[in-house]
Amino acid sequence: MAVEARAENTRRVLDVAALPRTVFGNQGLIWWGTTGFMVIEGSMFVIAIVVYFYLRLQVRDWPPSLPNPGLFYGTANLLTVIVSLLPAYIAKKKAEAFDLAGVRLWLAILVLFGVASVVLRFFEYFTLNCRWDDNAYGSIVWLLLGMHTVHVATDVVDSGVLLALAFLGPNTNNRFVDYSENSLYWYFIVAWWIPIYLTIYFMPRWL
Amino acid sequence: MIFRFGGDQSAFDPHGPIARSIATHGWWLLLVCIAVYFIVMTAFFIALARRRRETDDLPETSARLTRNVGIAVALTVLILIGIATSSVVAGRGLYSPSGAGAITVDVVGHQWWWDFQYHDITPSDVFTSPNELHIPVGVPVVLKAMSTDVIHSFWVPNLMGKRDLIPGIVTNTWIQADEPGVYRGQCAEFCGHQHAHMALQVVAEPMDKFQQWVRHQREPASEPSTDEEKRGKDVFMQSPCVTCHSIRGTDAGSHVGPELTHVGSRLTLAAGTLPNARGHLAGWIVNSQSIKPGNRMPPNALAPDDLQALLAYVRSLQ
Amino acid sequence: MSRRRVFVVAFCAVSLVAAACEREIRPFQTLAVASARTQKPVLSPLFPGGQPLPEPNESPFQQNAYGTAEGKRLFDQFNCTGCHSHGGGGMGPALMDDTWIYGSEPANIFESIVEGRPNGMPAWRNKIADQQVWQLVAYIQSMSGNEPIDVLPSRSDHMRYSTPENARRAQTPVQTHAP
Amino acid sequence: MSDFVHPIERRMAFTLTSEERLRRQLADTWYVPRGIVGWFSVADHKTIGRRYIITAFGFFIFAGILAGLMRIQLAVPNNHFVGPDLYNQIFTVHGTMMMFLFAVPVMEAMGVYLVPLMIGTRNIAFPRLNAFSYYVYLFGGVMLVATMLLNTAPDVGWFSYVPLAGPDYTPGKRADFWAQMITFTEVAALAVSVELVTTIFKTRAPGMSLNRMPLFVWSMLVTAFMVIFAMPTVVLCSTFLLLDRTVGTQFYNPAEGGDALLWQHLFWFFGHPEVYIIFVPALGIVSSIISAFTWRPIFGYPAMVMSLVATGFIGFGLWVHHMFATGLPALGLEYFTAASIVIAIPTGIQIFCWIASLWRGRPRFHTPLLFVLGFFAIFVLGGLSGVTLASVPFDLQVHDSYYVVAHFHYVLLGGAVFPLIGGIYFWFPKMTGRMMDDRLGKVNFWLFFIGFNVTFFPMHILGLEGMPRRIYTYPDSMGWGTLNLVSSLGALLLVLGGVLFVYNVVRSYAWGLVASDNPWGAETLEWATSSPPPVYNFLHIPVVEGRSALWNRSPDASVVTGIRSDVREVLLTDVMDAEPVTVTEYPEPSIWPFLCAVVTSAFFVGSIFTPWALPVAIPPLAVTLIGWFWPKKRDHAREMEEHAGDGTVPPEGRLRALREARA
Repeated sequence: MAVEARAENTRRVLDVAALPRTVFGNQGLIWWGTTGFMVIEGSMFVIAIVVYFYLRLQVRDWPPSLPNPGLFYGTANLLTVIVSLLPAYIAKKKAEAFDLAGVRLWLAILVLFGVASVVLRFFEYFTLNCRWDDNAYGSIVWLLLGMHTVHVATDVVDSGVLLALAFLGPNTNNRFVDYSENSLYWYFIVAWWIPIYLTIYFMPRWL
Repeated sequence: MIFRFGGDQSAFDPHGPIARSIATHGWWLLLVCIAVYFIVMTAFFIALARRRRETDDLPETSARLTRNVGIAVALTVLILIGIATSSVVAGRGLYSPSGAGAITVDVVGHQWWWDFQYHDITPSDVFTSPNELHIPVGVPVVLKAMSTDVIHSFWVPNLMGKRDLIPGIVTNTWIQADEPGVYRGQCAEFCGHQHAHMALQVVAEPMDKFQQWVRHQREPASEPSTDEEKRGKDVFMQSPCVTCHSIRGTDAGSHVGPELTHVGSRLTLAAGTLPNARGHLAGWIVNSQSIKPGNRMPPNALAPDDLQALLAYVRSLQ
Repeated sequence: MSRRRVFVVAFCAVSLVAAACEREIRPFQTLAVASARTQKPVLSPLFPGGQPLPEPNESPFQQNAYGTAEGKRLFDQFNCTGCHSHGGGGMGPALMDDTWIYGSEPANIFESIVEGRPNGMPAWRNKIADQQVWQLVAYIQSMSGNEPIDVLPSRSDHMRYSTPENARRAQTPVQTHAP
Repeated sequence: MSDFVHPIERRMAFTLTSEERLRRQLADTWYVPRGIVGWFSVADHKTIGRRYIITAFGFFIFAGILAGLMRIQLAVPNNHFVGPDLYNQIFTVHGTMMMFLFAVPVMEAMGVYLVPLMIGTRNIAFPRLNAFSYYVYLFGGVMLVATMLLNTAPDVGWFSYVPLAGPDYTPGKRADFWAQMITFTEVAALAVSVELVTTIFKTRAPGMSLNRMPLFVWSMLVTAFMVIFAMPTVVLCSTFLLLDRTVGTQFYNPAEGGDALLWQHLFWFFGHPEVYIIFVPALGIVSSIISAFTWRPIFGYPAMVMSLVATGFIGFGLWVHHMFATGLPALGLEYFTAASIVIAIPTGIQIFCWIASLWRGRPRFHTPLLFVLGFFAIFVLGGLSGVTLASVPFDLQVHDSYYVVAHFHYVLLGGAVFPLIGGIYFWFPKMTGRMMDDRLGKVNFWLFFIGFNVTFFPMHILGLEGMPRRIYTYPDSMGWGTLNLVSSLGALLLVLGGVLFVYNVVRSYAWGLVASDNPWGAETLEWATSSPPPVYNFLHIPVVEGRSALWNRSPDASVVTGIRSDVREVLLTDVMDAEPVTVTEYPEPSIWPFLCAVVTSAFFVGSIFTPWALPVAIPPLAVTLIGWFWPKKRDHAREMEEHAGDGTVPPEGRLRALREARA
């Protein structure tokens, strides 16, 4: 219209219409939320492990008057989750390539690994050879394992829901960001299992 | 004057080497801080009240301000370094006595009373003195701090700072009084219902009097002399008293509550709650819960004559 | 309808308050006045006849966390553990199981403590104040889980001797006959 | 980024009709839902922030009443007003509520309300999480109030030392409620911190690079990071406590390898940063007010920012100065003395910079500035008494005495609450569109200022006279009676001040003078929009040209276009320079976060009574979470036509399009 054409009614603008609506990694918000909670939970793990060593300093022999935890299920679990990094990685790549079929396939495989890990974890509790109320050692060991179990279980459920979404749709662009960040959280869980595994199963043998 | 820092528990009324070095250091701290406070406040009020000039927004003004702030920060740092150093200096010798301790006493915290256990090589000479710590004047006394239930904190402001009594942990500290006297202390870590009524007396005496006291404490309880006292002893032995309290030299040997072997000679009752007088003792025995609600001693409704007899006996335990 | 809802809400609130009060009150001197009954210093070893059974509702310590905890402390300090261990039993009968020889009512337990029982249980008359007896009664009931879950004690700051009271399965008392 | 697209700078015509159309469209896109369900679905940072602030002040009043009861009890020796059992509950709930349910939440609430406005965005990041955190916080606080009324309130002090707080010495459920209250408030605080960090890092208006961020936003950023690193510790140690009390774990049992000091280490590793978590946002408020009432930017911006960050770091290095009396090795103690003294330096720098700002500026003495000046007079004294406490020998005498009580009321009330009240007077026009009464405000200030000093200054002397804290009464012979009476009378003035404040708020809200957009002529972006701000905050997202967004704004300043107004689109910029990176979409209001909070709270309370609460809670929790994150069908349809519009690739054949883009 004529009115709009008049120069004095125009002003400088910064037009962002052309910016991409879908970005992966730390350019988007999901990454920041996920990372924020990974930092929080990470510092909880750090403190819990520090407490483990603090309690170890309180007594002469370790574990105090209890047998060492059995290695089998913990190690099996370690191997499982390490292998599961592969499907997680591929699922992430497929998501970033908007490859729905690939996401469905590898997310499903990831969920399977996750379930396997939870099942192995269930047996781990029986091979700890201690009760949470035996002594402080038992308490902190059960706490470490319990905290990590909660994380594994949560992310397995989470991945399961995402898998359902991948099949039910709608698979908007931003849904693929969720698929990709889901793998990021799984990396975090796997990465933390290594120090916790070493603490729970080898500190009693080494300290 | 409101700033007298008076009272029995003033940290600025020291009677021992530790408290004295802390008090000196403390005065310096306070003076420095008050000085700093007034300097900062002066600058602050000048900044508010000064007449505004046209030159205020010139860059050189900002430059001058930057310089002044820099100087202020530098001074702050210097003062803080001074404080840190003086604190470390004052802190020396706080933790262990210069010489060897004359004696060692276990300080045991209970809800809500103190037990001071005097050790000796001959087991029969070991004795305890509830709520009353006797020390010889002018010599350091080593204290082993421990607790049987919750965390308490041993604090006699005239003589020394705090030391927590923590269950499962035994720490050593020391105490010393320079002149004879009775110094009041109080539990300084919240320990439950009667934290407010958990006081103690430190009785500092010349060495010979102290030795005399120790010898007396080691003796078993005196036998009741009068009939009333004898009856009182029977009352004690056949009432709930005997289930918790011990009197050395009698059948009463339970250590649930404070030992009563020489209770008659003590200054206070119930951890500094009451002066040690017959009337207070009666009230305490009959219904201690009205005096110190929540303490561990149950009410004991005794027949009047039994109570009188019991009082006579307990008072006789000098 | 709405009035009904109001009523329900009010009822819940009241019961909540009641439960909380019963559990949390610290009845320091409730028994101070009434504590004379079993406590007469008896100067001759002869007892004049039996005592009337105290009413269980006299005790402010049933379903009361404070009383139960005090009872637990006294159970140690009065060396009940010497015979009953920590409820597992030894010279004396077990207290964490479901068998009760002399009755499981608070009044029965009170009497067992005050009057003593054959085969070794001493009479604590005049040795333990009523207030403390009632606290012991409350704890003894909790040993077999016969107190509300939120009143049962948890672990003590001692060496662990058995599963804490609040982790035990509640036993329904069974009255057996005196041996 | 390889496929990084730059925004286009050009000129564009605006007419009143187009502006009006935009305004209407934004208004119904960013609508705040109505009705009861709507009330619980709101996800707007202003509404939630306002509720947060009001709730926090509610708890402030409740805890203040408890403080009044304490002052009545202590006014005279051997008082029988309340017994030890009730008194212990009162001072525990007072401390707990002030620290966990008032101070920290109210500061984060100010952030929730102000940060998005100050950095020029439409809402806080993760708005649903924001709503969730509010309800969790609310329920946690209500739970603590309920325990107080049910005689089940914690009675072990606000730092609940074990073993006193352990299963053996606090029977019943009192300490369990304390431990769970911690979990409630920390979950809320952690969620808000993640939102704030993300909001500040990713959604700043174009041009607001980090070195142009307002100091208040800096202080909220530092606070959020401190929360993220400090609070996990207290969540963990209060969980240990709860487990010890309920399922018989042995963390704090020395007889079974546990340790009583473990609690103190963990608690104070959180507890000392906690003080700065409360105090750092107040510094931001002080800076905002000073710059607004001197009409000058704060002197030494870089130094101020550095000091804030330094405080955030050093704050984690001095927790042991709460444990000097425990008999830890002397060498370690001296290190912590040094650390505790070092933290005085950044604080000093800020004080001096503020004084310089006041010196250079032209102060206008309205109520907000008065409260800031009061902050100076009180906080400097509190800081100095803090320096004395850092010295081990002196601390051994005054630790856990009324000297400490005086100290932390000087730093927390003086250092945080005075600026906060000033901040309320300052931002009230922005939040409500009406000015607060300045004359009443001045009376209010003097009542607070005099009342505060009369109440708390004598406590220094009482402490030096050996009065320990947390005693429910004291014998006449100690000679503490006079000063305690004085202190209690001062508390009366504080109460009057509080009543006057509430009256002023209510009265001004109803009949106060209508406020313009920028009544104080302040510098930050929140004053660029109307008072109160529209639900969408800004009609056009502004482009920031300087550190003082409004004062350095050129007449022909640029604004952002190309953000859709028919869906909740928000511009994301990059962390350092706030260059536009992408446009993302915020979720609609939803009832699910509220339901999720209800389930979570039920679980927290239930777990106090039985561990079975966990398995019982998982299914409903999962349901609410899935409901929370479940996408809406219309997203897909919208995206189809959206991509028909703009230049980005359509949903199908993405791979092909991407390959072409790469080639």
